[in-house]
Amino acid sequence: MLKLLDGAQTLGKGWTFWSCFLIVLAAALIYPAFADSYDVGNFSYFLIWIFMALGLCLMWGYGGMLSFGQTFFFGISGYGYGVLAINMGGGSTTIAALALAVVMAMIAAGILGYFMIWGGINGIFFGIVTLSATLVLAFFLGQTAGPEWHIGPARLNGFNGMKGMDPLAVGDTYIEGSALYYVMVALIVVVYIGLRMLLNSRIGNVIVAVRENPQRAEMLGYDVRKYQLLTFVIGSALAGLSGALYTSWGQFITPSSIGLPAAAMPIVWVAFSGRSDLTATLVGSFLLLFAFQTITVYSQQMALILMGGLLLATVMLAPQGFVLGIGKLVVDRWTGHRRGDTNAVMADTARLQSDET
Amino acid sequence: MKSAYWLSTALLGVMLGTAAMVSTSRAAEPLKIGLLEDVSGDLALMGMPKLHGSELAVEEINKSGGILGRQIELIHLDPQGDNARYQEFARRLLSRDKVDVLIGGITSASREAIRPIIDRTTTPYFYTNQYEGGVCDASMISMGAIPEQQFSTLIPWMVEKFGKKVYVIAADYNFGQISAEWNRKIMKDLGGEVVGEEFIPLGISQFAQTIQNIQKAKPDWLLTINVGAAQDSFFEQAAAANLNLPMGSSIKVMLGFEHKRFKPPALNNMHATANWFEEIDTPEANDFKKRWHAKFPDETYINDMGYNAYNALYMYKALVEKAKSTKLEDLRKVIATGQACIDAPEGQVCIDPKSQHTSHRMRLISVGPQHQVTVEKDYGTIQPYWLGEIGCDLTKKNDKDQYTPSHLPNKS
Amino acid sequence: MSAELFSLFYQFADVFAFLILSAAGLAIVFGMMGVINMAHGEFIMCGAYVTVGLVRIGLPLAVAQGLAAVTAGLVGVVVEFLIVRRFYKRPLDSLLATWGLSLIVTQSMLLIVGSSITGIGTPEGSFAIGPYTFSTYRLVLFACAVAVLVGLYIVFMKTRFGVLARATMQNAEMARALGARTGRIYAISFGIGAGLAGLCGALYAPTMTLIPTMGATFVVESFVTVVVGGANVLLGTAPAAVFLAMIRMALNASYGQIIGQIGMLFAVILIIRVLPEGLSSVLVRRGR
Amino acid sequence: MALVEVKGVTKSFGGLTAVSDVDLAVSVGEVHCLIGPNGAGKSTLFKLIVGLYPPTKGTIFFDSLDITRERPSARVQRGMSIKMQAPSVFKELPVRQNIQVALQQRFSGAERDAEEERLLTLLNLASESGKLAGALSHGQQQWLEIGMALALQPRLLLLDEPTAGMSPEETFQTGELVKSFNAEGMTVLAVEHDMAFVRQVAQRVTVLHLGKTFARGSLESILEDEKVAEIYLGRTQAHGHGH
Repeated sequence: MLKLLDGAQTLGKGWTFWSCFLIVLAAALIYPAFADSYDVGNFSYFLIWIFMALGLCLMWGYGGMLSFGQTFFFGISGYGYGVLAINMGGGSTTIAALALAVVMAMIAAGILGYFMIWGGINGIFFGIVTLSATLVLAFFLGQTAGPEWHIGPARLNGFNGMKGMDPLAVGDTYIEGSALYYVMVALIVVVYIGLRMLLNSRIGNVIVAVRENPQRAEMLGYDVRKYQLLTFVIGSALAGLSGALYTSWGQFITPSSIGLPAAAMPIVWVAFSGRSDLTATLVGSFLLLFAFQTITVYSQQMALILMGGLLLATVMLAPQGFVLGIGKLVVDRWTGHRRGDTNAVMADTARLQSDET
Repeated sequence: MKSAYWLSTALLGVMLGTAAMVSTSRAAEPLKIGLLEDVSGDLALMGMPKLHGSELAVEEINKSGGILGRQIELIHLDPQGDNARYQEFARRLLSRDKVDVLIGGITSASREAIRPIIDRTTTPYFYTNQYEGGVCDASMISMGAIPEQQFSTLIPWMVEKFGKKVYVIAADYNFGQISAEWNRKIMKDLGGEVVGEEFIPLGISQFAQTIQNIQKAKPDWLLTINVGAAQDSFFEQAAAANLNLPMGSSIKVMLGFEHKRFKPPALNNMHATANWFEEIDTPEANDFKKRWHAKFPDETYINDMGYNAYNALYMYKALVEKAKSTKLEDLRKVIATGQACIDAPEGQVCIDPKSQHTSHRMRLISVGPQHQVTVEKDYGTIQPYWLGEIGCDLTKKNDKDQYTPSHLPNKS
Repeated sequence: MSAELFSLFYQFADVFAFLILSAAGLAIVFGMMGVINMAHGEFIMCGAYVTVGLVRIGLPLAVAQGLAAVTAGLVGVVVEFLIVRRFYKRPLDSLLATWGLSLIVTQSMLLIVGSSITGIGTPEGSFAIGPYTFSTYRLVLFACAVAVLVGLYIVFMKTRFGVLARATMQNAEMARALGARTGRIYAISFGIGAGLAGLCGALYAPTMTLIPTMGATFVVESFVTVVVGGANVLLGTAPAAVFLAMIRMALNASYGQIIGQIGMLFAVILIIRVLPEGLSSVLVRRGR
Repeated sequence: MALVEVKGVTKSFGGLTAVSDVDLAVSVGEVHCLIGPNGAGKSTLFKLIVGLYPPTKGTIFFDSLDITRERPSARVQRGMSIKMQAPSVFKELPVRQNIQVALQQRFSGAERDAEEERLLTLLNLASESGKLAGALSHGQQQWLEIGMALALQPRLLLLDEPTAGMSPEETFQTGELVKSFNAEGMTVLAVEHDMAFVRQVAQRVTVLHLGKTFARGSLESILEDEKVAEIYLGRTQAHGHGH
């Protein structure tokens, strides 16, 4: 068990890392006691997007598959949650709606992934097919404004977006405010730990091996396609989780959450953070979402310019990602200080190399 | 005994004094106006005048002593055309900045994105665009023109002047779909014929096929409710292909100032009904335009959204001053009297108690070959009647829904 | 009947010209260097804005368009030198970098030039066949698209630069060993790509609304065409444009623009599924 | 009994026929070498056997089962394992992890750890285990790849030029290694140019020329064949290898 938490695939090991982890977690848990309710809600909102970022990190950084269409699964699950929540009635059934919506995203990922991976699509073409899929979905949903587009009482409602679904609830109590925040924190912890364990398991070993050299992996007796599909489905399920949570959070979703600018966002988060490490993606995406909102509030017209500059600076100065770059520095220092477990340093630097797909 | 008396009077005095101080400091505290307008991204073209209109009104109101003696503070956030960010920022304005009123939203989608959030608070919300109509929601006051003010005037006039056959080019989203629905309904009542309807996805910029479809269908005139910079390319391309048909619209000229952006004669023969367009030539309007251009000399055109945004603040001022309160329920009591009116540059504008939409003075304008704008007909003030007729009555119940000719309230 | 036939041809030519003109620049940059230029749309915008600016100061339209394409090309060379140069071996980073550049340029234009500028109007000229009237300028666009293809053929097949460029494309190291200055070849190729994008903007400037984000309307179509075509400009992009234009035209005519758009994207997904390397992989193999 | 059997296999790429109607049978327990000049189709034949290419015509049997349509991974699961011609390792993963990915197919837990150490020692890579595989020398990468192939404990080991880029001493060691596996019962099929190596390990030899089977038999009988000497051995001598 513990071995899976601290393996070759993930940065951050041992006592120091996990104490930091626990401190951050503890701070996150007592945060609502000190912050005003708006900030707590706002933090839950940021956390919604982290799942999609982690999923993309798994697919792109570890699996070597750059999907440009994570919003496809975000949208399927987001709309799925809406349709299910409206049709099944509110209350505790919303939790079932959430689970089913994620399952829908997984099924969609299974079908699209089978189609692409068994067809031998890779590299940039993988990105283009996923992007096309998400654009088709956005176009389709955009033209469902007419009253004939409904599933049960749920109107898809075109570009204006679908609304009227309940937020997540237990019985008659809506999960909102601090409760929602704690649910989000718990989910993040579960997903993060789960992905860490997956990546450091045998399966994770194979996932990175497939990224490095699919042919060699095949020659070691692994059916590469199955591992790629698995990675794709898990990554997409996480995008789906973000989608369903988003719909439940705002009780609203529109096709623009699926279209082109939205589709590019997760790539920015993950690229900025450092695609080859989960922790970096987690931390970086959160910081970026936070920073970008702050920039947009205080310097509106400059926001997009700053974001463009940030992207440019990332690839020119720290191609492996800013957060990861800093993390690497810290790790080097630390291990350097303590005589240096060369193996660990080597292994870490290994994964920090910019790896192209 | 005596000392106790003195003590208690002194205490009372202190308490009264503090209370007075609190109330004066409350009065000095500015009223907060939350504004959500796109000034970057695809809709910046139309969003910028909206921000300017609000800024102008705030400056004027503050100069003349504020609202109920309180200065007003404008907190503007730019959601950059992103619905998720609209929601994010609406929450921020409502629960962190605790604004007294929320104004803004550009597309219907952005309005629908923030309406559920506003509905859970007791903050009033002003939507300042002309739109497809039908929102029946007690928290929302609509300042723009709606179909019964625009289509019910424009379409009969077009039919009478040019003929009974119309071809519709509409943006493929709710605004276009619902507007087309209105057109169908009105054309049917008039005994006209819709010879073609084409819904165009947002972002499409090439129209050769559309132009030929139109020529095949041989309409007498075109209803153009295409939206966005890309789709506006239709006019240039239709002119180049010498399509040469009369056109009518509810959004062209006064909103997107296409006649200023395109080289003549692309917009020749365009007709629209509007409560505002910059070419209105009345003393009130001219005075307003002068003030606007003095503050924003680079403004290409004062569009109708910007104008409505300006009016929204004066309407809010009027409501608060009549109600002597900023609370939504008190403002709605004023609205319920039917006396919530302001003297706007177009003429008098009043809020209809049943639907909380505004009456407007509507004029039908046409665009000539040199893109000069002429007023063809003045309809006087038109009330927003449709929502009331189909059963929306916000003085009795809050539906929080949006109705269309094919989605009517359940009769109970 | 002949009117209908001509109408079909006209529609096809129109879509074809749009696809070729918007995709040619992107295809060269992608095919030659494996760089995915997300700022492609901004080069298009650059061409359009420069054209309008030059026409305003009194130059004839055609001259303005030519100068605009050259300007975009020069800007392209500068961008290559400052940014793109570092990313030849890292296609994904090139995507992110050029995308960052695209955001900066679009928003800066909005701040500097404003949200929209007045158009210059399509050159006069229309003709009628049967019940239809057509804009002559659209046929000029088609002619330009064909001319671009012919020009590329000549440049890449018949000139010394073309030989070196193709050698570099196939094996940069070998070309370098044989004395080709690959750095300069890349810069020139990127410049040609940017110049073609500028040409596209210049040609479409009279027919469109000019806003800083106008490049976005071209980008999806151009990417799709390049991807379907594969890495070879001449053997890939052109047939891909023919193919997609037929699909788009047929669906547009029968079912409207929405189905046209969705259908085209579907076709792309299917083609990539069958030919993961794009059309040119088949055509090039045949040709060998 | 033949462990792997290739019957009438042809592979064409467009107009080029790389392998034409080849028959080959490798018996259980033998070390079989495939030789022939460059372009003879040796590597193509290997790729056909492991399934990287589908044959244009013909059938491939493993353990008397028709595996012609099976995926490479399924064939590996049946008990074959290959070292490719160009070193094919996970360059950006550490050496140890390279071995682990291979080992986890057959072993787990403490057994895996023990096997891992044994292999690293056997391959002389113990001191390099933390290095990136891509940072190893060419010869070391070859060894690492052989190690990964061995970690699968295959019944049939396919070696495509296992000693390319190795010093004579390393070549000799590799040969001894192969012989020791063979002694433990592993069947080996190798493509090799280095005649010293062939001489050291081969029990039977097949000569491919221009995509066709040209000759087969014991090394001695092949060496006596004048036609073989003409097409092949002459050239190798010219390259300074062999005898």
